[in-house]
Amino acid sequence: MFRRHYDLPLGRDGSGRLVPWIVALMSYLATLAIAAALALGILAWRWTEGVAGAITVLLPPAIEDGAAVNVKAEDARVEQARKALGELPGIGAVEALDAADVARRLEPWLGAGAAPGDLPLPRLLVVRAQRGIKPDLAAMSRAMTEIAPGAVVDDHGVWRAELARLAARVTALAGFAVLLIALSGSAVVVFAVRSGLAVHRDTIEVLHLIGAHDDYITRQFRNHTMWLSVIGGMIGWALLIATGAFCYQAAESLDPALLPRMGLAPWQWVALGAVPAALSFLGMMAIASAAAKRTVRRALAKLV
Amino acid sequence: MFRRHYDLPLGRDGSGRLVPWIVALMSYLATLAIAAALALGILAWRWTEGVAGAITVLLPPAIEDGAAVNVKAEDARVEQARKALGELPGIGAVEALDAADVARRLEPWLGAGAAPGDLPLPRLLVVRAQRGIKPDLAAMSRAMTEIAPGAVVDDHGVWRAELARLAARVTALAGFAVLLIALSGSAVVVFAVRSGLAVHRDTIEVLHLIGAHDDYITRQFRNHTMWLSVIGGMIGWALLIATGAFCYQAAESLDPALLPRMGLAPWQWVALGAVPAALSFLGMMAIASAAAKRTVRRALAKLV
Amino acid sequence: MLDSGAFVRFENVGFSYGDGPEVLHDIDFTLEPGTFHFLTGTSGAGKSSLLRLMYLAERPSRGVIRLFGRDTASLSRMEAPVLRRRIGVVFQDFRLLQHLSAFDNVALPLRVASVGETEIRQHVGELLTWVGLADALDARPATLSGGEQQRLAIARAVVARPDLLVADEPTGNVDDHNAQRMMRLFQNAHNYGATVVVATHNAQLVKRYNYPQLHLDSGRLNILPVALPPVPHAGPAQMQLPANG
Amino acid sequence: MLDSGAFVRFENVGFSYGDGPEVLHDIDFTLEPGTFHFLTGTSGAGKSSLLRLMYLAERPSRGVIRLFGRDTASLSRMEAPVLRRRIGVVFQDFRLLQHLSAFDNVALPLRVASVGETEIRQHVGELLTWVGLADALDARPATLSGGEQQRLAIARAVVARPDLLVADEPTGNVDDHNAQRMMRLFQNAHNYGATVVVATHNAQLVKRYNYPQLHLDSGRLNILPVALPPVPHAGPAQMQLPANG
Ligand SMILES: Nc1ncnc2c1ncn2[C@@H]1O[C@H](COP(=O)(O)OP(=O)(O)OP(=O)(O)O)[C@@H](O)[C@H]1O
Ligand SMILES: Nc1ncnc2c1ncn2[C@@H]1O[C@H](COP(=O)(O)OP(=O)(O)OP(=O)(O)O)[C@@H](O)[C@H]1O
Ligand SMILES: [Mg+2]
Ligand SMILES: [Mg+2]
Repeated sequence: MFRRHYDLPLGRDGSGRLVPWIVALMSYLATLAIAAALALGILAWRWTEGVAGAITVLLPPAIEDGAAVNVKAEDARVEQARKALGELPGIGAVEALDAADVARRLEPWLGAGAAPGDLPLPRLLVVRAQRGIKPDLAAMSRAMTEIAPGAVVDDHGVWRAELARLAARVTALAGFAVLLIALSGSAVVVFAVRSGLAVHRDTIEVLHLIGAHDDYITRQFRNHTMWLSVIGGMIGWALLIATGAFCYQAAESLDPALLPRMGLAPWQWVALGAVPAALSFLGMMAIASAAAKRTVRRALAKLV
Repeated sequence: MFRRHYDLPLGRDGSGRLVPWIVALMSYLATLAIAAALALGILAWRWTEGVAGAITVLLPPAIEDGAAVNVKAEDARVEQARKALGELPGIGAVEALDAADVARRLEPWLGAGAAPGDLPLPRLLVVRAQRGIKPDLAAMSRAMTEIAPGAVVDDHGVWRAELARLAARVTALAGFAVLLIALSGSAVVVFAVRSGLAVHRDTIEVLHLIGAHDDYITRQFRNHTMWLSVIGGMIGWALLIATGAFCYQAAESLDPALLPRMGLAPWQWVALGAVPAALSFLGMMAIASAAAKRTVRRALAKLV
Repeated sequence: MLDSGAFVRFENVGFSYGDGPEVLHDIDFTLEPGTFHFLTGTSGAGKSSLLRLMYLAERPSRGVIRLFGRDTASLSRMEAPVLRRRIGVVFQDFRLLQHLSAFDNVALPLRVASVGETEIRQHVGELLTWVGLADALDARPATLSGGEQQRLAIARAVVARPDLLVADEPTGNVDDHNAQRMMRLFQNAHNYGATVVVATHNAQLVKRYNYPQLHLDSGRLNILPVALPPVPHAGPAQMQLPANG
Repeated sequence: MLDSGAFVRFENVGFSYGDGPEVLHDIDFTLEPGTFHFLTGTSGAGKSSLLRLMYLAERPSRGVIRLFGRDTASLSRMEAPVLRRRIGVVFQDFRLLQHLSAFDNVALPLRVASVGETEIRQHVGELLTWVGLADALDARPATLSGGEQQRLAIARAVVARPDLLVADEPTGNVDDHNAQRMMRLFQNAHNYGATVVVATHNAQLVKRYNYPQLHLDSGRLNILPVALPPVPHAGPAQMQLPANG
């Protein structure tokens, strides 16, 4: 498909030097944008999933006369609740937070000094539903009230809806950015190819007058442009691998407690980069070759 | 400075058509990156500021026999604490959260059903230090313990440090992205200008042989390239204004409860866009004109 | 058809570039196959324009041009290249491809016509030797002297043995000796049957070779028959004066 | 200095393009101010190369070239353009700027030398009328015929009244009548004092005008003095044969 012998001065002119770099940059940016959109989507999905799957059960503190907390009684109630929950259908893991856990969770609100025992705090159980099953909240609520009057069962319905909305918005925004970058990237590639080929109008005319078919001329330009795009793609890949390694490192070094984790294995990270990269390289190549074809056809159409 | 009359075929060739678009796209992307970095920086700063400036005072619940909460006694203690705090030096506003407020703040952890009165919750006072003054935590702690034994005064030191680290990391990452885009953008502009000008080597040689000084030739190319960059800048501005309007709308429509607010007035938003825009346009113009100058000088250096 | 045998037939052709003034008026002539003509006229008379019409680089504004018995107005985009391959052209400004070697420039018409590489190598080599460029096979046109470039352009025009050979001022940059060599190339083409048209300012040349002339005078064509008995090896071109010429 | 009055002095000059073979060998001659020479030689002999050295487009590989009494090897980047403005050049391939009108092309040397626009307008207009392009002031070179382009190139070379006028095959694309007109332009420049060198293949022209010839034979220079008494209005060029010529 690639003629060994070009009649056209491709590869020795400005366009030859410019196109690979533009393709590299554009496919790089497009890949980053697609990857970012994907990552955000995954993140948002995991986030809502994480919250949605978890049901919180709150047992009020067991307070004896005065203000002292009966820790033993509380521990017993928590154990009882855990067993009861485990027997209900559709329930997966049940995690009981001890008083210290609860205090830590409330720390941002109550201050670091709030040690367990100082304050009467409720005890929490985090219940994970089995995958795909919607557990019976009413039954859970009934079982809990039996064990501890005033117990509260909450599936974070409000939060879940809010987060779903947020996730949708963020993904739409990222998608818009991808579209924008893809569009402007295509425009730049088209311009680069066209202005590069404009230099060859004389050559095109000579070939035309010598009796070359339109296809003969168009093919050479298109093949050459494809070739330049492939080179550009390679440069883009090199850039991407460097960026990916950097981002992975940076993400790893961030405090895991503060950001929701992606929880992706390294090979999943690679896929997250490879799929958009392949997409954008193919896209840029298609665009470049279409631009080359169109430019030459237009130049030819002006000739008799 | 801009000669009315160019001896060079600028503006009629490929480079003339390409450079403005590349400058537009590159300065657009650079602006977005700088603006994003700035916005993240502001956000992180406001966030840490918001937490850092605030001191939380936590009064333990006033519990009468049994488990009933004496709301009146609590209210009185809160009022007393508020007064005592107001008299301490360096203290700005003191905000007392009523029981309902506290419950709402704890909602994500305790579940939506936890209405005030059901549970013995501590009462919170949020104290803002006067700007630039570090209040005496020990004095506050002493004053509070007098009013309510078991009161806790917390300035969120742990959180503050964590957030400062996070903010620094995120800003560094954004800065790196800015650098990356600026670098690749410059590279593309340099390539575009150079490959555009390569077409004019013959013209440069004729001018040279006719006796034009190097400056005479260089100036024309540089001025013309600057002009192309200005056009590119305008296109970039148009894109930016459209994007800014979209982002502002999108940000406004997001639920304010979920995301930390930037809290910027519209004119501040404009400044947030205008400063990076001006920076990146000036940068791209400088790069383009330097590229033009360098290219022509190199072409000239090859001539005797 | 009246002129089925005619190789080149212009019927009442007028031509103008774009919206500009008409540079050729009422051109009406026929060239029979195997004839040899000079095309003369002062600078700006329209010689190159007439040749451009002949080698299908332009379309007439009015009138009909027939080549090899075909009306050129009715050619499809697939047919025109096939016709063009039967025409060899020496452009006034050479139009060599600067990025190709001398060899590849001359080989171009053969490559376009899908001739095999072995044949190309032999044929092109021979021809370049004949035009005195045997040492410059690999040279880029920019590294050749003006006359060498002109000879290269001529070699490219004749290499595919065209049926119609059109040369625009082919000896402007070569000395008398080389001009005669080049003329011998054209006569050679003529001998194997090509129809040849050579536009030239060189009165010397016209006088020496004494072929019939197509003479342009500010866009109008007069046909001047041969003045003296023709030189032996190139019989007089057969003229067919149009009825309304 | 021996040759302080000499306008153009080549001392044992050798020249090769890049790493290529030497195309000019041991060139040694002097042109006195106000002389008129033809430069002859077969195609590829090195005429254009010699002229390129003369108008400072190339540097000699060895030897010394003096122009207007200055050693060209010692010119700074600021001085060279000033010297170049005293040289008018007609390039063999014209080298017109395709994006400029005929008028602007001719005005270029004046603009480069910062001549006022009113003076430019008058001067350029007159000159274009003389070369027969009065109607083509606004035409782009691409829309001119070959001969018209050549005349435009000549106009650009003479417009700034150069002290040294160098023309490379300036009549290859024009007919005899126009060639004589162009020669009159060169003679005109000669009359107001310019030193003129015209490279040509046109034996006719050389014979008719009978100026002394610099003759190149495969890169070696012979100086042929005038054969017949010179034409009245152009006194014989003063030749100074170098001792080791
Ligand atoms: N591309 C063009 N666009 C507009 N006008 C043109 C174009 N080419 C030529 N002309 C004009 O058409 C006229 C005829 O030009 P043409 O090139 O046919 O002359 P010619 O006989 O070949 O002259 P020469 O001997 O100088 O080459 C001229 O006046 C010229 O200015
Ligand atoms: N730029 C170049 N690079 C390398 N070699 C060159 C270059 N220009 C010319 N030559 C070679 O130098 C030799 C002399 O060329 P030059 O152009 O001086 O000849 P010329 O006498 O002007 O011929 P013509 O009459 O055909 O124009 C030729 O053999 C040519 O191939
Ligand atoms: Mg012509
Ligand atoms: Mg020459």
